[in-house]
Order: sequence, then structure tokens, then C-alpha cells
Amino acid sequence: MIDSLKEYQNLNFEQGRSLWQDAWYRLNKNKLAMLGLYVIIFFVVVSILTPWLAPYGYETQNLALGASAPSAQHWLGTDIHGRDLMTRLMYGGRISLMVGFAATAVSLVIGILWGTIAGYIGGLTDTIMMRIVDILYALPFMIFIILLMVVFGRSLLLLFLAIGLIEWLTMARIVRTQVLTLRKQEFVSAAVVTGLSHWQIIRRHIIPNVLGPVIVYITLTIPSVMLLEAFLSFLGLGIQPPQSSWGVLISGGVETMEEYPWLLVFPGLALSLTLFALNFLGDGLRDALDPRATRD
Amino acid sequence: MPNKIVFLSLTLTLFLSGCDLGPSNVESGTRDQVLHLGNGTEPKDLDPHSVTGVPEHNIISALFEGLVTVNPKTLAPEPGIAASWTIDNDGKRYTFAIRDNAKWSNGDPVTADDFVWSWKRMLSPAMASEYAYQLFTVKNAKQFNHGDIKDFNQVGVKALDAKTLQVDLENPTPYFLSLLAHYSTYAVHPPTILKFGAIDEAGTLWTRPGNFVGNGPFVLDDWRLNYIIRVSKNSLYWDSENVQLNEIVFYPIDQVQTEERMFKTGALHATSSIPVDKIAVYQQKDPEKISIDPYLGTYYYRININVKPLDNPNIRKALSMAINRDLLVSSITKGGQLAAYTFTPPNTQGYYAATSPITFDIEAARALLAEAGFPNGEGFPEIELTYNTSDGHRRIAVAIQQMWKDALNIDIRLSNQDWKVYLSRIQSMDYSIARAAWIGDYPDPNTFLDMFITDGGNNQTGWSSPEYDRLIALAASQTNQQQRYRTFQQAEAILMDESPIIPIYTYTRVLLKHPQLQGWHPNILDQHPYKHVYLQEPK
Amino acid sequence: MSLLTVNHLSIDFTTRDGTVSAVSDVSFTVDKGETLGIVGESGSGKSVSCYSLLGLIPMPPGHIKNGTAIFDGIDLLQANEKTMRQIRGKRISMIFQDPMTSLNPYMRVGQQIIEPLLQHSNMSKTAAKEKAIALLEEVGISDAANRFQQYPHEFSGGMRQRVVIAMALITEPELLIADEPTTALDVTIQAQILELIHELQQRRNIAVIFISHDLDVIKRMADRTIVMEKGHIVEQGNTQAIFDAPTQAYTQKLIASIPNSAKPEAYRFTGDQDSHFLTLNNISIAYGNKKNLFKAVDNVSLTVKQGEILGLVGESGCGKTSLSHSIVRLVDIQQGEICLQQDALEKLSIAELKGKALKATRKDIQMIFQDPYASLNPRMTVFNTLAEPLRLHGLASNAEDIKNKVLTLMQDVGLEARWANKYPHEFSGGQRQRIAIARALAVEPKLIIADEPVSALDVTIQAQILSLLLKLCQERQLTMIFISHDLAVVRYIADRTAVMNQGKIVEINDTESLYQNPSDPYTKSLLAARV
Amino acid sequence: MLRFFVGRLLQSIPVIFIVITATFFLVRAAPGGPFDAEKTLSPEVIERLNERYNLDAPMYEQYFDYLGHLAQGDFGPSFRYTNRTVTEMIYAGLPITFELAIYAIMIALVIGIFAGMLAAIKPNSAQDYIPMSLAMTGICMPSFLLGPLLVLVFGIWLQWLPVSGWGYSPGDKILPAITLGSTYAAYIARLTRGGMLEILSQDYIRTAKAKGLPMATIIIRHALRGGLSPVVAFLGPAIAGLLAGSFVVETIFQIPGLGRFYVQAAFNRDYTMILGTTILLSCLIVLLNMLSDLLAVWLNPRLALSNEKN
Repeated sequence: MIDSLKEYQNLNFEQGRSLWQDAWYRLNKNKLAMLGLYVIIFFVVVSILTPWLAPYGYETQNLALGASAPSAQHWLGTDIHGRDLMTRLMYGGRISLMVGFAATAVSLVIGILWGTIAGYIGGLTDTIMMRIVDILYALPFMIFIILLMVVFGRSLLLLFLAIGLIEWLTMARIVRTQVLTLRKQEFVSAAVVTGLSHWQIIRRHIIPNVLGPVIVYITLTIPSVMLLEAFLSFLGLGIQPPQSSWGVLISGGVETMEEYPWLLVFPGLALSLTLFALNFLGDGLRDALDPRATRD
Repeated sequence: MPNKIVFLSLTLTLFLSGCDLGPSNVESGTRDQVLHLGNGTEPKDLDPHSVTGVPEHNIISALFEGLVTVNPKTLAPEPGIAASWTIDNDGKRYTFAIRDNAKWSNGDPVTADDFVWSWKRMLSPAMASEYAYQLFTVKNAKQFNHGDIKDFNQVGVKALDAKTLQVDLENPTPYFLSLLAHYSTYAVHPPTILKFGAIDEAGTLWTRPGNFVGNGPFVLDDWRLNYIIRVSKNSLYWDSENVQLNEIVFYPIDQVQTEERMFKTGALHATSSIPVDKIAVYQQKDPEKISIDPYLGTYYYRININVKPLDNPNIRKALSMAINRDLLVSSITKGGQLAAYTFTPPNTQGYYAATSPITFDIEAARALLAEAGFPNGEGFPEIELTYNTSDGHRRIAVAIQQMWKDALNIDIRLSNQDWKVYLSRIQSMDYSIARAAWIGDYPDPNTFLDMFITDGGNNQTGWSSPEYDRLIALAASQTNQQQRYRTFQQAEAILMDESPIIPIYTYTRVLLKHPQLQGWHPNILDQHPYKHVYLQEPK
Repeated sequence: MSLLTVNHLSIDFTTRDGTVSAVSDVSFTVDKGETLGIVGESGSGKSVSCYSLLGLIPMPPGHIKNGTAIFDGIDLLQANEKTMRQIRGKRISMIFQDPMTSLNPYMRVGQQIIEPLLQHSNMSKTAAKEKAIALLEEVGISDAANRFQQYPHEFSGGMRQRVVIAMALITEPELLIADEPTTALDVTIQAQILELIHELQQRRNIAVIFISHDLDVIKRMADRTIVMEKGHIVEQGNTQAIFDAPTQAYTQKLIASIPNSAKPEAYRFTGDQDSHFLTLNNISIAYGNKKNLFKAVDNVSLTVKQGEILGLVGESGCGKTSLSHSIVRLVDIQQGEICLQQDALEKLSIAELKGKALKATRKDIQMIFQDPYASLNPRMTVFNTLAEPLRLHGLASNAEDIKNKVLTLMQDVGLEARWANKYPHEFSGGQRQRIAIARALAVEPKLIIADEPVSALDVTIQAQILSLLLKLCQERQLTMIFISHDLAVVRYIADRTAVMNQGKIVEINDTESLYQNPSDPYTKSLLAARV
Repeated sequence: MLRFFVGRLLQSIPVIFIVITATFFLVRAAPGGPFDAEKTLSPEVIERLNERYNLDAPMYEQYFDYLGHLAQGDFGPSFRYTNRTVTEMIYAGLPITFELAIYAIMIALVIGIFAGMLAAIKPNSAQDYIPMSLAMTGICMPSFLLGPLLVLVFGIWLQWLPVSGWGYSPGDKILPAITLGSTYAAYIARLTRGGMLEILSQDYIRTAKAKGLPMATIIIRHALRGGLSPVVAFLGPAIAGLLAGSFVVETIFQIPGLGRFYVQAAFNRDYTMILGTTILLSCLIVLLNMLSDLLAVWLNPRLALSNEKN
């Protein structure tokens, strides 16, 4: 035993393996998830490099040309204004990914905190917090957005906030139900006995254990957020032309899907690709974050 | 649980069954003379004195008829409820002889008093009729409507006897008869109105199926909110033997795509509009189904002249002249619209504007901009172009934004707004440049040009010119059409030279209609008196 | 000719880290009307081998390498699904360990009982119901006609197990496989159930395969016994013979590790007899609202001496857990006071502590929970689990220090240092309990409350943990309250023992004297119920 | 049991009250009034209209006035459709939207549960991946895309089904219902899979096997009821969501449902109509959540007991 102790201390490790290092290690073994990860990374890299990669300017028009099918000059064709679809897709990706991740992040933070606190404290606090969620659910969301816009003017930041403010509600509910079951677990009592403050317990023992379902929900949220952004743009809150986003491109493509199918197909593909990549990655992460999960 | 599943699947199969589509509306409709029309949005109401929009007009013109109606081809006034009329007192007195056989749909005769009563209703302040100004040409009508005169007898309309109506005008108004073809001047059935409320009470239940009484070729059968409005032939209509349609069904359809799909699958004989991108398709595949007609309307951009540097007319002109309107209509709007360099559409009842100072001339535009202190657009502030959310407006704005960028090297920020937000911003003059459109109420330049008199309700550019005001006022008093039109030309010249607005194109009416739809003649007001319309398989 | 003959049965399981052989080359026979006991510790393959007979092991990951199991001419391992369905529940039926989970909570017990009948015979529902009710009466469920309509959760543990038995017997099977049928039950109930099974078997002359980790139970029930370890049969033969003269080392070890002795002299309490280290005065704890108030602990008083191990014995629901939780402030007491002696003079009343003071005291009082599976955060490595309290109470100056302390702790409780980065699920039950103990010790507490620390463990492991606890207590002069339903265990470890029943302490005395001559009738019944 | 739901009802009263108040002021705060139109009205007309609808009164007065009418169950007149009351419009729209929602949820249930069960019975096989991938796409396929696609295929290319309407031509309810239901079908499929997988690993399933029951019986009689509890919990919010989110489908298919009224009202600043529909929807949400809880209790006998306890 002593020897093993010595030999162990020679191994270099600091605070011990964190859940995350460990998850990363396990994730690496999950091919599908890694594939998903690579796809996402690819999209992110492309959107970052877009200004250098894009073959045309996203606003450069060729009205005379108008909407043209994929060709040698325009691999993915052009839109009504004769703008290169590939270019617009790339620039659109920047916006969509940014909105998707940022807005989801907002909803994540609020949702987890709210849900955890409500679930952990329980009782009257829980009731009140959840009723507040109900109220927000019921408010006429469109009017709400329009007001936001009028009061704060138009900005991407506001867009993130607006979407986050809508999405966190469901998040909070999911988290809460999880926490309700978790806080009855013996290891939480054990933590209490050890003398951890409630906040420490929430941080170290509760939240790591709710991540699983939350991550799965996130992978569903990000794509729907990208589409929601399109609707907000419609209300005038979202991004403004000549800028574009996948959501906007898609909703535009729907209207001309008979005449110019490529205007729908390619943005659609981009979104579904992201969606599936995220989904695989999400399932992978969920398993990776659960040490017990048998990976299959 | 299991039986639950069974139950579910059963109900499902039940309502999935019966997928055999019977004869389409177009087929059955053509057989039974039932016209199915796409009609834009749900009408606010069917009271001729309280509504405004086009969809309302389409329905009301089936339910009522004015003293005068229009020729479906030329829009020239024709006898309606009034069999004939005389004009004397150098164009200031009209005397109408109402048909003996003009009846309300409940059998009551239509009398001159009905019109007096109806105009009183329409003009009475409490009614808050938005179209009241349509009768302001009538003596003292304006004063009465504004409450300066309480006694309606002082207003220039009276019934000489049951069937004779006499109208006195402030000025000789050449287009007065055209006004009488407008639904705001129609008569309503007093007893019916009074049965459901006071004379000047709007929004009562009298316009509901069953309650409704009208004097038009059709009567109201069925009205289902946001779904359909059905009217059927009115046998008591004075000219009913010439009415060939048995029914008209109006569909309020919010989405143009939906409307087009319904048309394509034979649910509609005609649509109220068409998705821009479908135009080319129809023109190629089945041109007989698409009709593109000139329309008395102008698509233009308003400029808020209180915003620097737009207070400088040269800059406004520069902006206007940098727009390649021909390219715009050919590759964006695609509906055969005409590039517009003046505000009044060409050939408005024979009126043509004088040659406009505005042309498509990038060089001149650059020069003007430089002159104004922004050579090659340098230092030009980023100004905002506001439009209400709509694919069409967006496309045009995007194109123009780029044209200005290319031609003048100035940056425009686009800002689309929800319809109501857009309106409130226009009205509070909280904009720099804003998309706008104007559809003429009656075929006369006045309906366009009197907009821009100082503080005109629809001016909303902050622009004002005493000379312009004077000319418009002058025109109103002129009886000679030539003189009058010349006055208008001078006025419009001023308008275009100052360019508080950027006319972009003259509307066309683009819609889909099946060849079965006969007697539906194109005209610039897009009015189609239904008694001339009939359905027949094309030869 | 025996009813069931199993030959060279071998079963593998494919897991993430390769194939493990769960059962290898197991052969045995069961004759009509006899009881075959299979004893072994968790992972010995005793259950797997029997489940395989009914094709109840999930395949994959499991698969049967070879072997035959001839039941009345049919090879159960080869037979197709259809034939198996004819046998399952009709000719061979099973009783499972946990009666709560093995009954469908969404279904009335009646339906569940008659299900096999309807499945295997064309008996009418009403007839089946009559038969079921009669059977329920027979297994000792009064008012069966009404109980028939109830849901499992409306039954107590023992009653549930009776239902399960009825369900197994209703088709009058020839062979009954009972997998740890009494492990989840209280002693007194256990006795009754075992008695019941015995009777029924006699009456109906059915063969029984009785699987258990509890040697006493096997000893009492089985005619012949098989001892299994790691998938192999270690020893088999006449039960009496095996228990009297075990030939194999493993069997001997098993038998040896049954706690049946008094507390070892070496560890007996030698401290100050009249110290009042922890005093509970008239503690009452109640749950629920005004309307239906449930008194879990009813006016209990007792004192714990510095350095002693106090046993707290009682059956489930007697309030022993509530009581212990109140001491660590997991539940609040409605009345009474809990005093912990700081030094000669100062006492502090735990129930009133708040904030910092409370946190400080938590350091002095630690708890070891019953279920080593639930009491460890599945997402924390051993290292982090142990480091957390150290950091929290500032017991280590720096990372290096923490590391050493953690490793020493692990050493003390007999965990290998190289496991520091493993997660709880990677350990066996015993090892987990060691982790839990290490966590409790980490903050160098004065008092440890151990709530059923060994009841979830195998005998041999149990023995190890018990001696570990004794050792640690002595080394560190710990005071401990040891809670258990198992009297043998308490007898082995406790200096004094308190017996709790329905929220009251019915008797408290030196452990031995309490065992030799119990005064309270309840204590007597408990002792009597021992197998 | 009963006390539990009475409690919930009491809780919902303040919720709805706050919703009313917030909405009342929100809509009035939003720019653009109900009467703004392309052609600007003369100030006289505006004045008259404001008088007619009591919009010239001070805000708090309007508020209490509205509450007063509300107390008598009067939602007031519509500001846009001058001869209609909000009550009347809701009465016209709600049944249709509700019918649509019911069909949609039925489709969602049938497809979702079936797919979910397939996946759960053979996890990590083609039988699992295919339906689940479909579910994924279903979840993220927005109805404004799915609707037109379905119409294009079944309405225009194959000419099997009408492209619009509600109860006018046979089968015109199918496409809308599918469009609306698909997303929820996808969610339900995932929930069912999860629930079933958990239940199938339970001991009592093993017991059922040991009784010699065939797999089908085990699934249907033993697993389904427990496996569906997550679905049931989802049902209440789902239907509420359907009602609120039906407007896209109603617009695409030209259905005179409440969802369309609701959004039009928001666009038209039809104050009373927005309020009316919002109130109605919030009540429905509360109600449906309670119903789904009830259903959950009915499905799970243990809950019933625990509720009586506390």
C-alpha cells in the first residue's frame, strides 16, 4: 500500500480529475459525437473566416441576373437580387450561430439558476417562482418583443436577450423537476452533514447532476432559436437587410420554393446539418458527463 | 391504455377517410354562376359610411349601388339608382331623378329622403366617418361635419320629392359624379339602421346576415369571420334581370401564397394579388390566367425634410435621380409597373404631368450631391430608410439601398417595422426616408396632388409651398378641364422640383383570374360592377 | 429421476472492458419436493444461473456459452420462446428479492395475481379471481376479497411478498425459484415469510431453489446446499453437512464471518462510565400536518458516553433514522434538546445552532449513510469526494497537503491510492462504504452516526467493515451511534444497545445483558425471530 | 386530492390577474393605436373614435373600467371589427382552433407513441435510430416550412387533399392537423422512448416475463402505462402550446381559428381582442396543466396517495 502511495504521488495530478477533463476524455471515444463536434467547429471556423473566404460581397447585387440556379460562378446559385447564395449563407451562418449560441447561453444561465433555486428551496418560494414562469408564458410575446424594440432600439444584444427571455422558461421547468428528485438523494444529505452551504451544494452536487437532460434540451433549443430569430427579424427586431441569417434565408426560401428551390434547399441543409451535429454532440456529452453511462 | 390506442387510431382513420376531392369551386361555380373571389383581409365592417379599405369596397359594391355607377371599361359615370340627372347653375347644382323601380332588398322603395338621411348620417360628427371629406364638395358639408353647423338643412342636399334629389356644391366639381360612385356616398336603409341604433351610431348589428338591407344587385347571405362572406342575387334589385351571377363568395386571405395555391387548385376564380415571384411563372406557363392592368396608384418614398441633410432639395433630387427605376420594375417588382418620375400616374382621366426634372442620371445625381457638399458621398451621414415589414417593400428597399451605395457612395440603414409602429413613426415624423404608396380615390389628379398642400393630413413630409397651395386651390375652382389640368401641371412641377417625395413606380393591378371569368374589365380603379360579370367556359 | 438437471452451465457477459464469465461450468440437480439452497455473495453468479433457466437474462450482453438444463425432458437453454412461455410462470415460477419493485405499481394486485392463470389456462376471470382470493387467504392475507382490488403501494413489505408468493404459486408450478425472498424484510417479517414458504412447499410438495446470501436463512430452509463463488460451485451437498463440516476454505470463511459472538474484548468500552458526551432529552419528531400527524420519534431521551459505541436497534419505521438525522440536523425536532459536550463545562445545544456555529459543529458530528450507492455523488471522483470536506473546513494548507491527507485517509479505510480518480460506480458496495467512512473521518469528527452501514453488504464484506469500524473507533477515540435492524451485528459491535419501537425506546442496556435476558416483550420477540 | 387542485386553482387566480394587468398596459404602451391607417384620419375623427372607445379617459380609469366589465364576463367590443364583440369572436374562433389542436395532438400521440415504442423495444438499432432521427427533424421543422411543403406535395402535385379551408371540402382538416402535430409527435416520440426504456428496465417487467407473458402483452399491459407518464406530463403544456402556436398553420391553411385572430389582433393593436385572447389562453394553460396532472395521478396510483398525505 505504501509503495502504491509513493508511486501514486509521482503521478502528476493536481486537484484530481475534474468531471470536465473526464467528460472530454470519454467524449473523445464517442465517434458520432466527435463527428458532430467537428461539424460544429467547421461551421464556426468558416463563419469566422468568412470575410476572407467568401467569393463575393454579401450585399453585392446583380439585379439584371436576378435569381439564378447553381452554376460555375455561383456554386449555390443567386437570390432575387442576384446576390451569391453561398456568400450569404456564410455570412448568415455567422449571425445564426452567434444568435443560436449566445441566446441559448442566456436562457441556460437564467433557466438553470431559476429552476435550481425553485426546486432546491421548494415550498412557497418554489410556488411563487413557478407561477412567475406561468405568467411569462401567458403574456402576448409579440407585443412584448415590439415593446422591447421600441424601448431599447434595435441591437443584436437585445435580440439575444429577447430570445433568451423566451427560452429560459422551459429550461427552468426541466431543471426544477430534476432538482426536486435530486435534493432528496442521500448524497445531498451527506453534503449537508459535511457542512456545505446550500450554495456550495447547488454548485457542486446539484447542477452537475442536472446537466444531462439540460444538454439534450439545449441541442433542441439552438436550432429553434435560429428560426425564432427569423420571426423576430420579421417583427423588425432581428437583423436588418442586406445582412442575413439562416433563419431569414429559410423563411424567404419557403415563399419561393417552387420557383427557386435552391434558395430553400441550401439554407435548409445548413440548418439541419447543424441540428444533427448538435444532437449527436449533445447525446455524446450527456453520456460523457455521466460516469455511469455505458457508452452504447 | 390499449383500448385508448385503438380509439385514437380509429378516430384518426375516420377523419383521414374520404379524400376524394369533388368538383373544384371553379368548376361547380362556373356551372351554377357562383363566383369565388380572394379578397385580401377580413373587412372591418360592411357599413358604407364607416369603412375604408379595398376589401370592404369589393363587397359593398355588390350589396349597394350609388346614385351613379361607373362604366366597367371606361369608368365614365353611368346611371345607377338615379335614372338621370341634370347639371346647371354652372356646374354647382345637380338634380337626380331616382328610379321608380329602385327598391331596398326588403321591398321598400328607395327615395330621395333616404339619400338625404344617409348623407346626414355619413356627415354627422359622431359617426366619425373617415371618408366624410368625399362630400366636402357639397355646400356646408364640411362645416356640418366639423360641427360648425348644427342644422343639416343648411347642407346643400334636399329631397324635392320622393324621387328627386337636389345637390348644391361649393364649387363646380368636374369629378363630382365619380365621387357619387364611391361607396361613402351610398344610401343606407334608414329604418334598418334605426332598428339597431341611432342614426349616427357606428358598429351596430345591422350589417349582419338576416338584419342586412341593401339596394345593390346582391344581398348578404353569410358572414363568417376570417373565413367567408357569401352574397346572393337580390331579385328586388331594379336591374336584376341583367345580373347573371347567382352568388359571390368572398374569401379573406391574409397570405398571398395561400391565395395563389387556392387559385391553382381551383378554389378561386380570381385572386386579389399574386406573389411577385409567381408572376414570371404564370406569364410563361399560362399567361391567360394572369392579368396585369394599369392602376391608379403610385409607389413612392417620403422624405422628412426636417432631417439634415435632407432639408436640401438638391440632395433629395440626387437621391431620386440615382434610382434606376426601369431596372427595379423589370427585375424586382416584375409586375409590368411603370417607372414613375412624377407623382400622378400618367393618363389620369387624360391628365399627364409636365416632363419631370427627375430622370435616371447618375452623373447629374453625383453633381447635385457634390454641390450640396458631399463630393462622392464623403461625410454623408448614415440615414435610415423605414418600411413596414413585407417581402415586396424589403426587396425594393434592398435594391435601392445598393443603388445609392453604388451611384452616390452613401450608406443607408434599412429598418423594417411592424405596420402599426411604422404608421406611428410616419405620423410623428420620426423617420428620415420612408416607403409610402397612394391609391387614388377617384380618377382625377386632385386625389393625388391635394395631398401635399401645407399641413395636408397625408403630407407628412414637412414640406410646404404657398405657391403650390395656391395652385391646388385655384384648380378646385376652375371648370375648364384644360385650364385645370395645366394648373395641376404647374403644381406638380413644383412638387417634383422640390422633391419632398421620390416617386418610384406607377402601380399595376396584377392578379390571377381563370378564363371562365367574363365581363371583368380592366380599369385604373380596379372596379368591376358585378352585374356585368358572369362565368362561362371559354370557347 | 430428478426434476431439473443442469449440466456444465456457463454464461458470459460482454461489457465495455471485455467479456466476463458470470457462470462457468455449473452443474446441479433438483428433485421433486426438495429445497436446494444456493448461497454466495453478490457477483457469485447464483442469480444469473437461475435466471438463465427461464431465459430472463438480457442477451446481449449476456450469452450462454454452453451447458444444458433438462426440465422434464425439455432443455430450457435451447427451447424456443414459445415453449419457454409455456413453462415460465406455469411450471416454473419465481419469487424476486424486492417485493416493491417486482410488483407493477400501476396495476391492482388482483390483476397481477390472476395474470399467469389467464395466460396459461382458459379459466374464466371470475373463477381465477376466486382461486386467487382463496390463495391470498392461504398466504395469510386477511380480507383478501378487498385487498384483491388494491394497489401494491397499499401493502406493507411483508404483505407484498406474500402477494408475490401467491402470484408465483397460483399456477401450481412444479419448481419454485426464490431469489433472496426475505432480504428486504425486517427480521420478524422474514421469519414469517420463511415459515410460509416452508409450509406451502410441504403442503404442495413442490421443488424450491432458494437463493440467498444469508447463510442462516439457507441453513434453515435448504435440504441440500450449493456454495458459489465468482461463478463457480465451490462446494455442494447436504446442508447439515456443509454447515457442520465445511470442506472448502471459502465456505469456512463465509461461515466464520457470520457475526454471532459478543463484542471482542479488545474493543470494549473502557472510558468514563458516567460521561454525558451526547444527551438527548425528550426528543419528539413528527411529520405531516395538523390533521394527520405522524410521530416518528416520541419523547425519547438517552445519553451517549464519550468513546462508546451505542447500538440502536429497531425495525423499519421505528424512528431510529429520524432520531439519528435529528442529531446531524437533517430533520428538526419539535421538542426536546440535544446537547453535545464540548469540554468539562461547556455544552452546546445542537438543535439551536445556526450559520458558522452549525458549520463548526458539523465538523464534530459525521454520518455514514445506509446505502453506499445513493450516498456518494455519482459525478465526483473519490479524490474530490474526500477532498471536499478537507477544503471546506480548511483542514489542509495546500494542494499537496490535501493530496497527502486524502491518500492517507484512503489507506486508513483500506482503499488503494491508485483508485483516487475512480468514480463511485466503479467500486463494489463494500469499497463504496469504505469511501463513505473515509468521507466521514476526513473532518476528524468526535461523533459518528452510522445508519445501517453494513446492511447492504455481503457477509464477508460486512465482517471486514465491522472490524474496520471497531479499529477506527479505537484508534481515534471516536464515539459512535450504530444503527441497525440486524441484532447479530449490533451485538458484535455495540457496547450498549437501545431498542426502539414505534418512536419510543423500549429498552436500553449493556448489549450482552440485553441479549442474555431481555426485559421488554418487543425485544424478546425480536430475539425470538432471529433465524 | 381535491384540496390539491383547489389549492392550484387559488394559486392561478393571482397569476391570471397579473397577466391581465400586465397585458392591459403592455398593449397600450406599444406604439401605434388601433385606428392608425395608411390614410391618416383627420384629428376630428380620431377624437370621436377615442371617445367612442373610451380611450380619451385616463389610463387607470380605462383599466378599472375594463376590469369592471370583465367581472361581468364582458370582454368589450373589438376595436378593429367595429360590429363585433370580443366574446363573439372568441366564440367563433376557439372551437375551431380547439378541434385543430385535438386532431393534431391525436396524430402526435399515435405517431409519437408508436415511434417511441419501436425505438425503446430495440434501442440502438436501426429501429431506434431511424424514427429518432425523423423525430429530430420533426422537432426542428418549423410549421411555416412543413405546411407549404405538405401542401405542395399532397395538394398541388398529387392533388389528394385540399390546400385550404376547414370543414368545407372533405379531408381539408388533414394537412393542417399533421402540420401542427408533427413537432409534438417528435417530442412525444422522444419522451415515450425515454419513459419506456426506463420502465422496461424495471424489475416488475422481469416478473411479468417470468409469468410467461408474451412481449406484446408485457409492453401494452405492464410497460405502457408507466412509460407514458412523461408524455402525459407533457400533454397539458403541449395542448396549450398548440392553441397558442396554431396561428401559423391557420394562416397557411386559411382556417378561421383563434390563433389567427390573436396574432391579427396583435398586429392591429385591437386592444380588447388581445386582452380577451390572452386571458383566455392563460386560463387554458392553467387548466390544461391541472388536467394533465390529474391524468398523471390517474395513471400512477402512488401519486394519488402522496397527494392525500400532504
